[in-house]
Parts: sequence; C-alpha cells; structure tokens
Amino acid sequence: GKPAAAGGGGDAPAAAGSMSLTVGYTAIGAAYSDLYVCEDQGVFTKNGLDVKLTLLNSSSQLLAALASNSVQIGAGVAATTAAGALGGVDLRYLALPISNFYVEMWGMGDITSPEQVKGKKIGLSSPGSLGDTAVDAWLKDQGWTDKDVQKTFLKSTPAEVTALQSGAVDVIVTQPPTGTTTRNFGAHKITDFTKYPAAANAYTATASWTQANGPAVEAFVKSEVECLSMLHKDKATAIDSIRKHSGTDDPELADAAYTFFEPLWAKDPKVEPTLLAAAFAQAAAEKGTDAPADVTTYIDNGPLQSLRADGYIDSLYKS
Amino acid sequence: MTTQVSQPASPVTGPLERAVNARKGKKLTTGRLGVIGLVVVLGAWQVTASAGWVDASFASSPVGAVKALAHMIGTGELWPPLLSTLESVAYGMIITVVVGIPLGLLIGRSNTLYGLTEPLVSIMYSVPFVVFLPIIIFWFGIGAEARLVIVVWSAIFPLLINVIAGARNVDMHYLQVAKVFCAPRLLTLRSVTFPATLPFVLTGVRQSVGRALVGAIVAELFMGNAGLGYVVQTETSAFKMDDAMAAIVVIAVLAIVLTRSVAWIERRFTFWSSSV
Amino acid sequence: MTTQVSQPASPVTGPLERAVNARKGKKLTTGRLGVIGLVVVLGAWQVTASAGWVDASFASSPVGAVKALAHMIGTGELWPPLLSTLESVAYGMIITVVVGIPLGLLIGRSNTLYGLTEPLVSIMYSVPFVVFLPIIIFWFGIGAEARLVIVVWSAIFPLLINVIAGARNVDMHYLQVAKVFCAPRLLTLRSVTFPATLPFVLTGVRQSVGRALVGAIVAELFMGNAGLGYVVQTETSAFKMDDAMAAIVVIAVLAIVLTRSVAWIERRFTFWSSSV
Amino acid sequence: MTPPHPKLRVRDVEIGHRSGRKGTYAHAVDGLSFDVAANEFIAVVGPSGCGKTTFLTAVAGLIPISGGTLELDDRRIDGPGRDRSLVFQQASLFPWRNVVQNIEFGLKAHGRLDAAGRARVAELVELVGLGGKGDKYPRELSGGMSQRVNLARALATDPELILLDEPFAALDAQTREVMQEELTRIWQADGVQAGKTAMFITHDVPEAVFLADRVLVLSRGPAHLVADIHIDLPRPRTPSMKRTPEFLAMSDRIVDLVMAQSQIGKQDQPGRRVTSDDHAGVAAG
Amino acid sequence: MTPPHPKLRVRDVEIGHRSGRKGTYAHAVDGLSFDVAANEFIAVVGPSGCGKTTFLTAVAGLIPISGGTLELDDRRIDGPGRDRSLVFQQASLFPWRNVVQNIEFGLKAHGRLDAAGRARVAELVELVGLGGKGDKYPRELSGGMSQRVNLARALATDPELILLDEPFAALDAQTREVMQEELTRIWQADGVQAGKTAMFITHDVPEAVFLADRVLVLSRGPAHLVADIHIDLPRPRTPSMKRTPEFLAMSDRIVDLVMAQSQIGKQDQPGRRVTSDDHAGVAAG
Ligand SMILES: Nc1ncnc2c1ncn2[C@@H]1O[C@H](COP(=O)(O)OP(=O)(O)OP(=O)(O)O)[C@@H](O)[C@H]1O
Ligand SMILES: Nc1ncnc2c1ncn2[C@@H]1O[C@H](COP(=O)(O)OP(=O)(O)OP(=O)(O)O)[C@@H](O)[C@H]1O
Ligand SMILES: [Mg+2]
Ligand SMILES: [Mg+2]
Repeated sequence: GKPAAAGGGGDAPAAAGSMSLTVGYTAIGAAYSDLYVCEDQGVFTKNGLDVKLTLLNSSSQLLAALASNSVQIGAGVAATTAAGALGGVDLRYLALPISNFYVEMWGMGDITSPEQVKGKKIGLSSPGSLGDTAVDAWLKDQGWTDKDVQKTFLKSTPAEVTALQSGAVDVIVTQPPTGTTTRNFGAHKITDFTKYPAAANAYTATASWTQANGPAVEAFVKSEVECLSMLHKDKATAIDSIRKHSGTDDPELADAAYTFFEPLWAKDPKVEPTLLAAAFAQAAAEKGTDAPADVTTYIDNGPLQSLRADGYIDSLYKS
Repeated sequence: MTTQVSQPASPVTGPLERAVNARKGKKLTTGRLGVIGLVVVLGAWQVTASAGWVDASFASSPVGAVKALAHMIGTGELWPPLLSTLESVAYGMIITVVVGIPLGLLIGRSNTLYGLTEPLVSIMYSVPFVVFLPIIIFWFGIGAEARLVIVVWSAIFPLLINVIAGARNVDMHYLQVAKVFCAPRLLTLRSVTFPATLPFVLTGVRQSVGRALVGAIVAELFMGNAGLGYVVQTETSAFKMDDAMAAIVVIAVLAIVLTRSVAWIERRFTFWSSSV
Repeated sequence: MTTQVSQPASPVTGPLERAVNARKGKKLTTGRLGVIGLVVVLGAWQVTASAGWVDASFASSPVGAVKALAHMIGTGELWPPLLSTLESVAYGMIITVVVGIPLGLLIGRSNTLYGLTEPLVSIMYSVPFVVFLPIIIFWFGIGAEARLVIVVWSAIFPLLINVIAGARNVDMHYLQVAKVFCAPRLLTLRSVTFPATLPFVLTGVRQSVGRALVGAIVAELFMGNAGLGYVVQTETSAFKMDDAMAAIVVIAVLAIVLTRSVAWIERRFTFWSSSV
Repeated sequence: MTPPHPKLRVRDVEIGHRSGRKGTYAHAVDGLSFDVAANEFIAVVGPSGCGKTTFLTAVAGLIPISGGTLELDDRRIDGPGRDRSLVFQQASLFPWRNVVQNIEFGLKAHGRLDAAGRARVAELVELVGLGGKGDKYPRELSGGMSQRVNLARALATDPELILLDEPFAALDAQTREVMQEELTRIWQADGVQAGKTAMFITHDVPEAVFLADRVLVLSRGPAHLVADIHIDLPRPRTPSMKRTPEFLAMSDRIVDLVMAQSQIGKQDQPGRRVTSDDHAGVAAG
Repeated sequence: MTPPHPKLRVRDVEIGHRSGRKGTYAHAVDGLSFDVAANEFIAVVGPSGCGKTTFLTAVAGLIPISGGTLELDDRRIDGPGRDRSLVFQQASLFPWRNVVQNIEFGLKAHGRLDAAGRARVAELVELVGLGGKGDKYPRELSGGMSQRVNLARALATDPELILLDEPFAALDAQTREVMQEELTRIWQADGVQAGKTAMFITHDVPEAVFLADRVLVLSRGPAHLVADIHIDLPRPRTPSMKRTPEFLAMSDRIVDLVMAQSQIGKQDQPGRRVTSDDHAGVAAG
C-alpha cells in the first residue's frame, strides 16, 4: 500500500489524527537501533502507533518523501535536511538521538594519523551524507579547506571498502561496525569523529503533519525515549535488533557496534538549537543563501518537554 | 525460426542426419549450450575466487553463493522478496507491453508523431531515472505505485525505441498491399505493421523484461523495504557477499527465465519467418 | 529512408506538391516537430511549476533551470564536467561499436555461439551493474578506467541484443545468395549480414548511445569526483534543484545531439531501404 | 471511339520517381493518354522497364501522378479505392498469413469477411489450384503458387476495376490456360456479379491478344502510347483461335511494335539483326 | 545415351521440406534420375509447384537431399561450389548494393574482382540492357530489370555449370530474345572461356526447345522424370526455326506432356475440356 496521496505537495496532511505512519531512514546501520528496537519490542504498537520502517537512499529522497507525505517522520543528517528546509520544505525537528558524528576514518598502509591525510583521497558514501558532513567539520577543525583532500563518493559501504583495499582511495569514512570488518583486510582506524558535536541523526517531520497529528507525534517521541532507554539498559535486546536489521549476524561485530554507539545515544533526545543552527549555517553556506537568524521555529521539543516534565524520562532510568 | 531444413550451416555435411535432426536437435542444443556457457563462466569465477585472484569477500564465489542460496531456500527467507520483485516486474511488464507496443507502432508509422516524440524518447531513455528519483517520490510516494512507475519508466523506452524503429522499417510492399485494399488504419496496424515489426517488437520486449528487472531491483535498492534488491542492499552493506550474491543469482535466474519466455513467444509467433 | 515519393500518406492528397516537397520538407519537419514536442513538454512543466501543482523546490522549473544553466555557462563551471562526461561517453561508444557490432553479428549467425552466450547476455543486461560495483572497483579502481568499464558495460548489451536479433532475422534469400557464390565468412558478415541487419544495428547504436550516457552519469554518481552526474549529485544533496536540473538539461541536450547523430548516420546509410 | 464518359480517363499523364541519394527526379511515364470504357478488357504491353508497373500503381492510387489527368468514373484518382484491386508484380504476400488468410485480407480490410466472403475465398483457393494447401505459409510456396495466391487475393474483393501486373508470368501452360479462362469468366460477370473492367500487363503478346478487347502498346520509357489496337475476335474465345492466321497476324503486328520500342539490342548493340522474321518467331514463342 | 562419366549424376534423388509449425515433412522431389553430360544445355519443364526450384537449389548445394545420389563430376554435392552459379527465381538482389555492385558480388566472393572482373561486369551491364543504370539501387528497378541483374550476377563468375530458374519470365519479347542469344553465346564458350553446362527451368516450352539439347519433363509434385526429349535441331539456331513444323511438333508434344502432369483443371475441375487442340494453342502462346 502506498502511504499517502500523490502529488499533494508539502501541505497535504495524512488523515488527521491517524496513528499509522511511515518512518524513513537513510542508511543501514546500528545508528538506527532505536527504531529497530521500537519495532522489535512492539514499543510503537504499545503506544498506539502503526509504524512502517522504510529505507531511503539519500537525504534528498527523504525530503521528497516527507514533502509528498509518503513518509511522515524521517531520520536524516540535519545539515542535509536543513538544506530542504531552506529550500521551502517546512520542517520540524522532533528529536535528536545522537548529537555527534558517529563515523570513523580507516586507512591502509602507512597512513596512521589524521595529519597524513592532507592531499589524499577520501572515500565517502554520498555528498551530504553524515561522513561528508563530518569530514567538513574535521577539515574546519584542522584549519584546512576542502581543497586539501580529495573527496570521492562511492555510494555504498562495500564500494568504499573495496576502494580502500585496492588502493583507489587512501582512507574511508564509515559507520561502525563496517570499520571493524575492514580490519580483516589490514586496515586500521585513523581517527573517529565522535568528538565533533553535530545534529547527526535528527527526526524530522513537516510542520503541517506535526500540527495535524499531535497525538502521533507524542506517541512517537514517547516510544523513541523508551527505546533509547532500552538500548542503554538491555544490551542483549539491542544486539538482537542490530543483528536482525543491520544485516550483521556476526555477534562480535554487533557487539562492537553496540559498544561504539551506546555512549552516543542520548537519554533525552531534545533538539539542541545550537547544533541545529550549525547545521542550518552549513546548509546555507552550501546553498549560498543566508542562514535563518532563529532556528528555534524549526524545533518542536514540546512532546519531549512534557515527557521530561512529568518525570517519564527519569522513570525509565530508575530501577 | 527453427524449422528451416533448407538452410543448413555451410558447408552442408551429412545432409540426411541434418534433415532428420534439424528441428528437435537445434532446440535441445540451444538449451544445453546455454548451460555450458554458464558453467564455463561460473567455473572461471570459482577458480579465480579459489586461487585468490579476486578476493572472495568482495566477489563471493559460486560455491558460497549456492550455499547461501540453499540456506535462503531452506529457511524460506527467499520467497517474500522474490514474490515482491516478481510482482513489480509482472505489473510493470503488463503496462509496458500494453502501452508500449501500440504506441510505438503509432509513432513509428506517423512522421508527425515521430517528429514530436523523438527527442523526448531520447531524453527519457538517456537520462538515468535515478536523477529523477526525488520527483518520482514526490509524486508517487515510495510504495508499490512508485516502484511501478520506476519499472515502467525503465522498461518502456527500449520497447518503444525498438517498436518505432521496426515500424519505420516495415517493408513498403506490405504497406502497399494494405493500402490498395483500403485497410482501415487499425487493421493495418494490427495485421500488417505489427506482424511485420514482430522481430523488432520481440527484441524490444526482451530488453524490456531485462530493464523491468533492473528497474524493480533499483527501486528496491533506493527506496525499499522488500524485494530482492533490498536483500542485496542489506546483505551488501553488512558485507555478507555470499548472501548478496545468492540474491543476485536469483535475479540472474529470473532474467534467464523471463528472457526464455520471450524467446518461447518469439518461436511461437515468428515460425513463419525465414531466417536462422 | 526519406526519399520515397512512391509512398505518400494515405489518402493521397495534392500529389504534385507532395512529390516536389517530399525530400526537403520531411527533414525540416522532423526537426521542427521535435522542437514543438519539447516546447509543449517544457511549457506544461513550467505551468505546473508556476501553478504550484508541483513543488518547484523538487521539480525545479524550466525557467529556473535555464537561469541556472546560463549562470553555469557564464562562470564556465559547465565545461569541465561536460568534457569529462563526454570523454567517457566517446571512448565508451568507440569500444562498444567496434566490439559490439562484429561480435553481435558473429553470435547471431552462429547457433552454437548464440546458445552459449544467450543466458550470459540476458544476465548481464538484466542484473543492474550497481550490484557489481565493488568488483569493478576492486579490479579497475575508481578512475577513468573503471568509468569506461561501466560505460561499456552499460552500452554494449542493448547493441549486442539488437545486433544478435537482427542477424538472426536476416532474410534467408540474401544468405542463400552469399552461400551460392561461396562467399567467405568474413565477406558474408561484412557485405551481407551487416547491411541486412543495419536497421537493427542502428536501433542498437541509438540505444547504446543513450545507455553510454546513463552509464557515464551513473559512474559519476557512484564513484565520481567529476562529470555531469557528479554535479547533479552534489547540487541535489545541497537541494539546489535549479542547478541540478540545469545539469540534467545538459545531459538531455547531449542525449538529443548524440541520438540525432545516429539518426543522421541512419539516413546516410539506409537510403536504399524501402520504408517510411 | 472514345465514349463521352469513359470508366478511366488518362490524359497527358506524367509520373516520375525520385531516386538515389541525391533524389534526382526521372519520368517513368510522360504524356500518356487513352480512355477505357466500362467493361473493357485492356491489355498493356511494352518493353521491360518502360513504366507499365508505375502506371498501373498510379491507377491503383498508390503513387501520385505529377502531371495530367487521371480520372476514374469522372473523379480524380487520389488514393486507393475499394472499387479497384491490384495483382502486384512481386507477389508481396504477408509471410505471417497462410494462403487462406492472405486471400482473405482484402475482404477483411473491407469488413466483408462474412460467411459468403469465406465461401468465396474457399472457392478461389480451389480455382487457383491450391486446394488442400490453404494452410501453407508463403515461404512454403513455389514461385507460381505465390503468384496464384496474389491473383486470388485481388479477385476476392470482387472489384469493378481489376489491375493485373504480369499475373501469369510464372505459370506453366496448363495452369496459365485455366487462369486465363477463370479471369475471363470473372471479368465477364457470370451470375450475380456486375461486369468488370480489367487492365492487364503482360509480356506475352499472344496472351494479350487472346484476352483483351484492346491492346495498348507503350513506348520505351518514359512511357507514352504507341498503339491502341482493337482486337475484334469474337467472344467466347477458345484456345484454338490462337492458331488462326488473323490471330497470328495480329500478334506479329503487336510484337513488331513492341520490338521497335525495346531499348535492348538497338542502340547498345547496333550490329544485331532484328528482322521481321525474327519477330514473328518470337511472337509465337 | 548416358556417358560413363556424366557431368551431373542424378539417381533416385529425394528432397523434402519440413513445413508448418508442426514440422511435417513433405517430399518435393522423389525418385528423380537422369544424367547430364558436360557442355549440355538442359531445359527443365514441369507444372507449377512440382519441385523444379527445389531440385535446382539442391544442385546448387543450398539444400541437402534426403535420399539418392546427386553427384557433380563424380563427387557428391554437399554444398555450393565456385563451379556453379544460380539465377534465383526471386531476384534476391541486395537492396544495399547498386546494379554494378550486385553483379560484382560473385566475383568479389571469389576474390576475383580485379580489373578484368570489373571489365566483365561492365560488359554484362551493357549486355543485359542496363547500360547507364549501373548505379541504380534494386528498389528503383522494374521487375524485368531486377531479373536481368540477377542473370548478370550469375553469369559474372563464369561458372562451369549455370543453373537458371525461369530467368526470362518477366522480359518482353525483344529483351528475351537478346538474352537467349547471349546465354547461348556464353554457354557455347566463345573465345577464351571453356564450354559450359547449363540447366534452365522455364514454363515457356518453345523457349525450352529453342535453347536446349535436351528437355526434361517433370511430373506433378513430388517430381520425378516423365520424359527426356533430345532436341536435334542444328546449331546455331535462329529465331526463324521456331516457325518450322518440326519445332512446332516438338513443342506440342512437350506441352502435351506437361499438361498431362498439371494438377490444375484436372481432378479439381473435372468438367473442363482438355483437348490436344487446346494444348497446341497454348504451346504456341
Ligand atoms: N521506386 C522507384 N524509384 C526510382 N525509379 C523507379 C522506381 N520504380 C521504378 N523506377 C524506374 O521507372 C522505370 C519504369 O519502371 P516500371 O517498374 O514501371 O517498369 P515496367 O514497365 O513495369 O517494367 P517490367 O516489365 O520490367 O516490370 C524504370 O526505369 C525504373 O528504373
Ligand atoms: N521452404 C519450403 N517449405 C516447405 N515447403 C516448400 C518449401 N519450398 C517449396 N515447398 C513446396 O515444395 C513444392 C515444390 O516447390 P518448388 O518451389 O520446387 O516448385 P517449382 O517447381 O519451382 O514451382 P514454380 O514453377 O511454381 O516455381 C511445392 O509444393 C511447395 O509448396
Ligand atoms: Mg513491371
Ligand atoms: Mg520455381
């Protein structure tokens, strides 16, 4: 079944009050474990939601899907979805479960430190992906520009790993646990980007849908919060879901992924205005327009606030 | 296509046996030869994988793929994605054939329509639909409908181009016969242009089937939650190349089965043709 | 293809003028009609965009795309990616044509070769090469060489399938003439099978050109750091739809120019043919 | 000699072909004029390549004339019509239809393929000697068999004006005789059908004389009229008439006319003898 | 009567066609036997569809025989050879080659397209009356012109055994006469060339008698030999011979034989009269 009417543009809400929705995410990997756990443990259902998870290949497709209401809530890199917001898609950011760049840089041979990467080829998945944005942040931090490295976009993780191994690129930037696999081919970790704060994995919906579907938004945020707590508290369940959804049935890899992500997952996934402002600024720079002075209009932290206020979040971490 | 006794390979040797075996022999042979061709390629692949010329963790290996496939069949994991993909392909092909063949004949036989549509067809065929994905998603969503659009988009242009070319190359004599008897346009299209174009139509359909499969897979790769393409995608990103390759093998088998069906139709409907 | 005075549209009206204008008239008309067709489509697109039936932030609009294009031309940003893409397409097409046509003729005229290769061709055509990207990268890297592999891979199968189908549908009478004069295999292939297959060959080449373009764009999308595909990709991800669409327009223009060249070759070489 | 309202009116007709890569224009028929009355049987003879087929194709409405007047029943011919049908020089059968289906095509095109139509087709299949071969496909037919199917296809629609382009060229004597007889019968409108007009191209002058009311001799290309010869042999004609002196004289005269027009063996090989005795011999052959 | 080492040896030859969707097998030639000596001119006549083309195609090596012996110079025919060439019943010209290029094809295939070859082709173009039309493409030719190109193409390779399948069917009297004369000249090995053997299919019995040393009459299909008639007219033959009583008698006899074989107008239409007087008439027609 097709989730929504076609051709409606950004302002066609689903039937008001509908509790069934499609959630789009843009990469396969342990980063979306909160969604996997919600689905596997029936958390969405428990909260009255009928959720379908859908993989989309890039954040620009996610924007189109949101705008056409075929996806109601999407998880994507904020810097990229912000470009859509600047382009006229009226978005609301609902939650931010990870606020760091959850990617690592792997290399082969004699490249061991980030400094050596200058002038080298970096393999990335696609423009606007998390890795791409992370590299931009890192370049800035190093005081370099994007002239100092050569970005090459390879679309898929296997392509990146292959390119690394065959020497077509010098380093690659990937999500765990891919890098761990790379180790088998003789690669080693050069750096990771978790030290850079960023609105990495933000949940977004259109303003019109958010307004028309308050209960669904609340239920989704509530589920999200609960699932994050499950990730923190119940490693076994988390690893089960990772193995089931991210295709990694190797328990060792799943464990590595969990170990990597566990500290990154927020307990209270509120959207930090400063991080979002940074994302907007980056998108605006890319687009050559002005960043909005106030990004808080794009944030809908309401449901989270009330969950926080009535002690629900805290209650999840007691016991 | 297969029964011409009057056309032995040159030089003619053993005419008698040839004449007797001609029909059945050739059919069997094509099938067998195809298997041989496949076995050779698979063998080469297995050897390169075993010898380490390619890394089996990237390229998988026939043995690995078959094992993974057997496992997928054993657990029954295979069927839902296979059915999902087949469904897209089937509906897509129905639309493609029903729309594409008459449209192509019409365009090919009318200089006006041909002139009007030619650049559009070129563009639609030559611009990868991947770049239109955001627009497709915007209009058709990400469900079965969008997948169908992608499959049809992918499949219809090879068919159109072939049918148009065929219709423009119809032997003038046939059209003159139709004209002299004042055959109505529709009858001419159905009973003259269409059969005269059949070799082109079938080549087009054959390619359409292939492209429909590609379209379905790519649609699943790009916005999937089901189908063989999705399986390839998830298994690949988890670096389980054997499983990914198993899905590819299934796609390949599908390709062969679908193409063979077209070849069967071809034999069935062009038995009157005089070549090969 | 274009000079048949003896085949006016039915019913025949104004025979005299028709006979006089037939040649020049038709050629001009095809060009003009194509422009009309394009203008209609662009107009419809602009109207839907202006009227807000589609969101211009996804679908861009002709005016926006043209503005962006003008800007790209003005700054000279357009040329490097255009040249890069054209280079891939050109080299790819040379290889495709030089390899594909003789190979297709050979396969099509030999039942053994046909049997051996048929399933392989089906598979290679029907399995999206995207799934083989890791292997391609492993063997050919991500540079010009790998792009060339992808372009050829993408372009050669439509050509092969068409040439094979054409060669298998060659009128028996022509082959009998070649046989009766004991024409050597090569001469038969070059002077009989090839010209007899020409309508199929040219349809194949036409599709090949389109697919080469697709291949080049996709190669750039998938492992690019240059070319029009890369531009589309980066502009799309920055949500600069006008710029992305400008690049697509350039691709479309390329498609038309390349296809027209093939059509020109077609007219030049099949003037002896009797239809349209 | 010419009725006031002829069936077919041909006046100064000029027909050309554009040919070659450069599209040079060449006349195949130039200044051809004659009339045909209703129910006449016209035979057309002329040297090979003179423009006979071109002219017949124009009468069928398949190609436009580039000058003059070409009227059927006082209306300009500007396309094919159901009142005409054409036996093509090249059989041009549809290879995807069997014998019966090929013969049925005209009726189908006219929307008249009812029980009576089918019966007529079955009858024609027998008539052209292909009884029992109705389900054969064109590639399984011999040259003469194809030509007979071509003939039957044109006769099936029961047209007012039958145009025949060398319909018997590939037939043996016996088959040819039977076909001639059948054609005459059909043309003479036996039974319910109305009388027909026939225009018949042949290279066999005695055949032309035997069948026709008038024999038109065309010049070497571009074709114009050289002679218009009334054949006043009584009808019904019997094969034995072919041995009468009048018949032979008539044939000889026409052969002479055609030979005088033929392009070959004249300017090209001026040394070759062309005696009237030779002509007579060929006329009988 | 039969030399110990004939040029062509035909013994109990059986040839069939597999046809239709089900691939049913039907004999087109069954139990055909005769010999041809070197330098003989053989004419083959027989009813339409009896199997003449099938047999000639087998001699050319294009289709296999399914029984019996078919030997050329004591070697089994198992494919085409440079020593033979065939004038096809359907002209089968290559539409992408012009007249000259079509005629050149055989020489090119034999790798003999040198200056002498080109000169021969140019000569043949003139000879078949297409001088000045060498650059026309097949679709621009009339039926008779195509047939002449077809003839010239076969003659160009100067084969030992020339197989001709109704080569003159679409030609007017004058052109036909010139072609007959040329064919005879070529067959008789004028100048440097060696003598040739010719096998000629025709429906024109007087033509067969005029040209041939022996006329073979084939039965209705599947074809076997009905009569093998030696023509002992002296050579060179002149067209005037066609009016001699011997010639006419010979022709009549052969026409009778063919008519007795013809399938049409016999069992199908039993009422039709077939008198010997009729035959004579047709024979002259
Ligand atoms: N499609 C064409 N394009 C160009 N020229 C043509 C075309 N068709 C015929 N011609 C030329 O027109 C002239 C007359 O041809 P047409 O076929 O009418 O001759 P014909 O009298 O029927 O000859 P035949 O008895 O050999 O059939 C010839 O010189 C021929 O070359
Ligand atoms: N390719 C074929 N497949 C099946 N049957 C065929 C094929 N070719 C010929 N025949 C059949 O074989 C028989 C002999 O045909 P053939 O062409 O040899 O006759 P022919 O003597 O040359 O007649 P014509 O004088 O009409 O040319 C016919 O009954 C015909 O139907
Ligand atoms: Mg003619
Ligand atoms: Mg024959």
